[in-house]
Amino acid sequence: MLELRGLSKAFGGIQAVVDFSARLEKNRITGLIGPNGSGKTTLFNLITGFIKLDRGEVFFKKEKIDGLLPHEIASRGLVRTFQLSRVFPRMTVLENLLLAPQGQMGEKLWALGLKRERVRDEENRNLKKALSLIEKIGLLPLKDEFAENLSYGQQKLLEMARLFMANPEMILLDEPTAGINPLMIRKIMDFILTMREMGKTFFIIEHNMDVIIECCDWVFVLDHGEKISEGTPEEIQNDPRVIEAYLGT
Amino acid sequence: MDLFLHLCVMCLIYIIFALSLNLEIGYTGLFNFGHVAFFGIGAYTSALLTLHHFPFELGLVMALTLSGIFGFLLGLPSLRLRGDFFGIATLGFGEMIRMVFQNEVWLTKGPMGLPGIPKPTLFSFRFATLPQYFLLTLGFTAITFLFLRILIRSPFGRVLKAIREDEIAAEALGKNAYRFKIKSFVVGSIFAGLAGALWGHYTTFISPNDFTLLETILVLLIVVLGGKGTEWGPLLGAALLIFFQESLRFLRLPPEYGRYLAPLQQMIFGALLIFMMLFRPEGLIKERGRRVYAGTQRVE
Amino acid sequence: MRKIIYSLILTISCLAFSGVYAQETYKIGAAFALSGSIAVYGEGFKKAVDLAVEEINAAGGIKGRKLEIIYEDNKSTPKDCVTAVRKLITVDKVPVIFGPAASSNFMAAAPVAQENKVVMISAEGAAPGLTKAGEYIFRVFPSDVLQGKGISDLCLRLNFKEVPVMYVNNDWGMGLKNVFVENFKKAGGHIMDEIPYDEGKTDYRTELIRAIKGNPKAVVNLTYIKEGAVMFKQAYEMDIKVQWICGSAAKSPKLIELAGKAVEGIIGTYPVFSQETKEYKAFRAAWKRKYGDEKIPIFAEYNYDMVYLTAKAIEKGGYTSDGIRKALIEVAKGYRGVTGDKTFDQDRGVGSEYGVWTIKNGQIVDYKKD
Amino acid sequence: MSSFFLQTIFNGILAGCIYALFAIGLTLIYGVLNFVNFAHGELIMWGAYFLYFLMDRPLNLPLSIAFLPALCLTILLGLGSDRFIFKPLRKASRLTLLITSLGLSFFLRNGAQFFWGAEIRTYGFEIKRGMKLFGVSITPNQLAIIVSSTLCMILLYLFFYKSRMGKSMRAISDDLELARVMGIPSDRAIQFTWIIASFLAGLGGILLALDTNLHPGMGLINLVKAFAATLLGGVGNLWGALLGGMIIGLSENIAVLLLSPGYKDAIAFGIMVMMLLIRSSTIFWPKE
Repeated sequence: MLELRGLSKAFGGIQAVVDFSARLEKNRITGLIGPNGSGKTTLFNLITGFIKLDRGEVFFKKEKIDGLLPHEIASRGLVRTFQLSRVFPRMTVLENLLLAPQGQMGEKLWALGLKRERVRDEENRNLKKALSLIEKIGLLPLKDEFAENLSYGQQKLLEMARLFMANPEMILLDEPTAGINPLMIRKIMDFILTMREMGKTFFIIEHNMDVIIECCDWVFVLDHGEKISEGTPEEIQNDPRVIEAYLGT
Repeated sequence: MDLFLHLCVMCLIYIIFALSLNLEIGYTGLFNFGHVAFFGIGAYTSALLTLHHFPFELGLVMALTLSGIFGFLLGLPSLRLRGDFFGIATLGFGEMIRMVFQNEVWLTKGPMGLPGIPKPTLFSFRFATLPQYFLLTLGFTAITFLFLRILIRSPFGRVLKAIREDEIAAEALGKNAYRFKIKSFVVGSIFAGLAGALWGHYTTFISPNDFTLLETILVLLIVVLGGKGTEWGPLLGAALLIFFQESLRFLRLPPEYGRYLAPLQQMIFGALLIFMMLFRPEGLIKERGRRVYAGTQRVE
Repeated sequence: MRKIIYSLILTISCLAFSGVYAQETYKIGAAFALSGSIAVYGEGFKKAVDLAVEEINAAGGIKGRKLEIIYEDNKSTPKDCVTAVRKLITVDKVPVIFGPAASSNFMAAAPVAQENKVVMISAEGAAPGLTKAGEYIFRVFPSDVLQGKGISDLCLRLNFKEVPVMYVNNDWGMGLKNVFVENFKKAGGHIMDEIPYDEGKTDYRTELIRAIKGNPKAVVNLTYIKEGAVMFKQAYEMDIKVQWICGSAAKSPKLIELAGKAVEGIIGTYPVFSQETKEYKAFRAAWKRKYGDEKIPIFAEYNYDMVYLTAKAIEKGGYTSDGIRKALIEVAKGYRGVTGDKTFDQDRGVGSEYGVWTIKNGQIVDYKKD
Repeated sequence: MSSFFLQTIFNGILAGCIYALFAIGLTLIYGVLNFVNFAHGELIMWGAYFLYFLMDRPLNLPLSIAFLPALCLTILLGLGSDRFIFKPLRKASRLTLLITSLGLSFFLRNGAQFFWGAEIRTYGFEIKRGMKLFGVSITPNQLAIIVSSTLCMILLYLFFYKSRMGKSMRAISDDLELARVMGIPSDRAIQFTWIIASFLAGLGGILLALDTNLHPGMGLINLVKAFAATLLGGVGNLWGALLGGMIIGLSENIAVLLLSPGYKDAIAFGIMVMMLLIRSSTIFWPKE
């Protein structure tokens, strides 16, 4: 699904990511762990085009995507989230969801005038889907509230629902469970697992080992920008190099 | 009555002007401080063409087209800038356009201005008297309002709002923020050009002095005061400010104090801008989530 | 902050109520620049108008009714001129308006007056096409067509065949420059350079350097008071020694006040009228009585004449705009005002002689070739 | 011809010195507080008018006595605008601050017009012929500009490189990344920033007005030049601002000789817009 070949990035002499290569298989959940500042988020930024690569190549569905702009990568079906929740604060919950579907006819200026019927039909379809999704995550009474009025956990949940709406083939999640209560974590994990059932592929940065153990099929470990280990969650847990990296030198 | 109609016409023109700026500031988050440039381009284009005996319809269409083209050309490089630098770049652009009006004498007659701009004739109906012109601007204001409203309520407008809220997150959802910003900027410029053209044909005289920073501040204040990112805010703002400005005339000040009046009024504008930012940054009308969506009722 | 705004608003409203309401008067509108970039001039115009009105009213008014001027600030911008004139026409319903000073402002407002069939008169607009808007628009000030030729003649008379020309980059400066250049070239003169400069700047040194680049003997500088003061001062500091030739707009005691000895010896043209006539002497005496000095501001005389002409026209033609329009032409025929003969030509303008002024020992005097 | 050229260059340097004073203040505010202060130009103008106020009737103070109080008043104005306007907005977005400072600029400019009118004013010193030096005429005022701006630079150098406060301010200003990590700087550092920026603005304004004239519009036009200089030198970079000021001053003076003088002010605007566009690649995407 996603293949990374020798990704490297340095910021002013400091190597953030060094020669990272990996293959991520379709319909699997792959974890990415490592101590703070080990370059996990930078790696995500490199894959999704938010930061330019120094060296290396990225292939998504056998297509070379490095050098493309973030929105081009996203519209090819590789969508990411951010460490802190990034809902659109002054848009309603419903609007946040309606934004997500890719390639909407109604986002084209000319179509607004010429293809009004199609735009309306498409909008109604999306609306139906969004409403049922909102109901599923229990935010129906809040559907016309601005997203900024939601609790942090609800915002995270909304973000997940938005991903669901966007319906990409592969999702990169940057710490989806950071800073929220266990009940919410459970909901979000269910979300991830349901979507995997639907054939989605995941790449997840996560600190919560419980989440990693329960969800992930495969885990990469990053330290100082280098991949120091990979394997199943069980293997990783017992890898001395990983333990060393976490406990410090 | 005539004065009232005159003020209404002015007000309507400013409403079109403010609505177009609201699309940029209120919905797309583009802080354009050189919006007056497009107002000027529209005014000059239409005025020059009709002065050379081209029909008003052509003048108007060309005014809109040229404003749009200039919007595109300026937007192309400057929309890559971050918000505040974009503001400064547009401010510079606004002043530079004014200097072009002032110095390219062969085209614009420079500081002499263009007198005798003909009253518009639309489909062989001449809008010569004040009430007729009032109806004309009212019509155009309604068209602008409805057009922008459709735009804002469409999925297109939704993306604009998302870009205003969080450009990076919008990119991550596959929206080409840059391209949407350019589109918004061009549409905004076109309607500013419309306001300018209407303005030129109304006063029948334009000169570079009509397109200074003061106009930008006034229209910015209209949007901020009324409530940016709301459909009715610019209307309220324009009505309040234009009528406030002119009501000062009725205070019957002794003329000796005239010298103090204009600066005072502008001080009030400045203070109002600060005041709004400090105490009610959302404006008089607050932006609210829209409840009713096309077909919401039908979905069940 | 809020308190300040409130107190300011309070002040305004207090001022408002102190305005006096007179009744049963002949009202005349005046859309003058009481604020904005040319407010410096507006004040002087107003003084002259007030003087004339006071005299007329003291002499019993017009057919027993007093004259009243309604001043409306035009803020020196075309936009506000239009609004001011509209307000005068529709709210105060005046049949005659004293128009804005700057030509561009006047020309913005003139179509409104014409359209509403209200007479509008300019006492200082110099642009050639000023009265084109229609038969309701008059001027009691000579067109720059005459002055441009006057400056050209002056240059040639002083044997300056090659000069650069500097001008304020606005409607007045450019209009005058065009007429001057046209006349000067026709008469065989050579324009070395044309240097427009912006109004209201504080540093014109580089423009000055450019003007004297070809070592001219004289420089024609079509400037206002403010800009002239700055420029001549900086020229003096830089030790630029050329003969400065100006137009009429710089001829003011204010220029000397601002620039001191830097303006010694500059010369300029101005529409001349004899200061020896009994009309002028009477005017000067009246000015001194009312304002206590003899510092008569620029163009005051024209404003003064304008009021008298209008009063006469109201008396003869009645208090309607058409009456005034027709009567104006009749009463002006052969009328000798402070500024000389005021007979209107077919473009509703007046003619004039041009004289030459200079500054000697800090005084504006007539230039005599020595 | 060559003396014309020398004179032009001299005028350019003179203008450059003053632009540099403005630009350093502007860039300092930007560096420490992270917003573009539109009202900076008005500090320049008010500085000059404060001196006028003290030297005019009824106070009639001589220049030597009025000079320092005028600067103090300018500093008070700067501190006041921070305390009452910008401090409550410390956490607001850059654009909110931009609009606010635009409003403040408008308020202050018209405030000056309210009190002193729109006309040009002078301090009323007697006009002197400049002295000749290599065919270049220099007036005592111009000499004062060069001397005091050089002096200012030296003092600034000492402050920023020798004192602890200065060093930390420079660190914040130079390195926006660091500033973000450190969060909002301490109130004391902010106040110091305003003091220095207003001082430089007031001084520059007074020097400019001594050399030329006072006018309520003098703030805005010089602000544009300061912007251009700031961008030319790199935002937040103090010595870049100095260099940028010089370049702007020189280029616009030389350009008048070559191009249409009507576009003199357009040059600073042009440089400003061009710099923005060239640097756009680095200015873009700095968040994340």
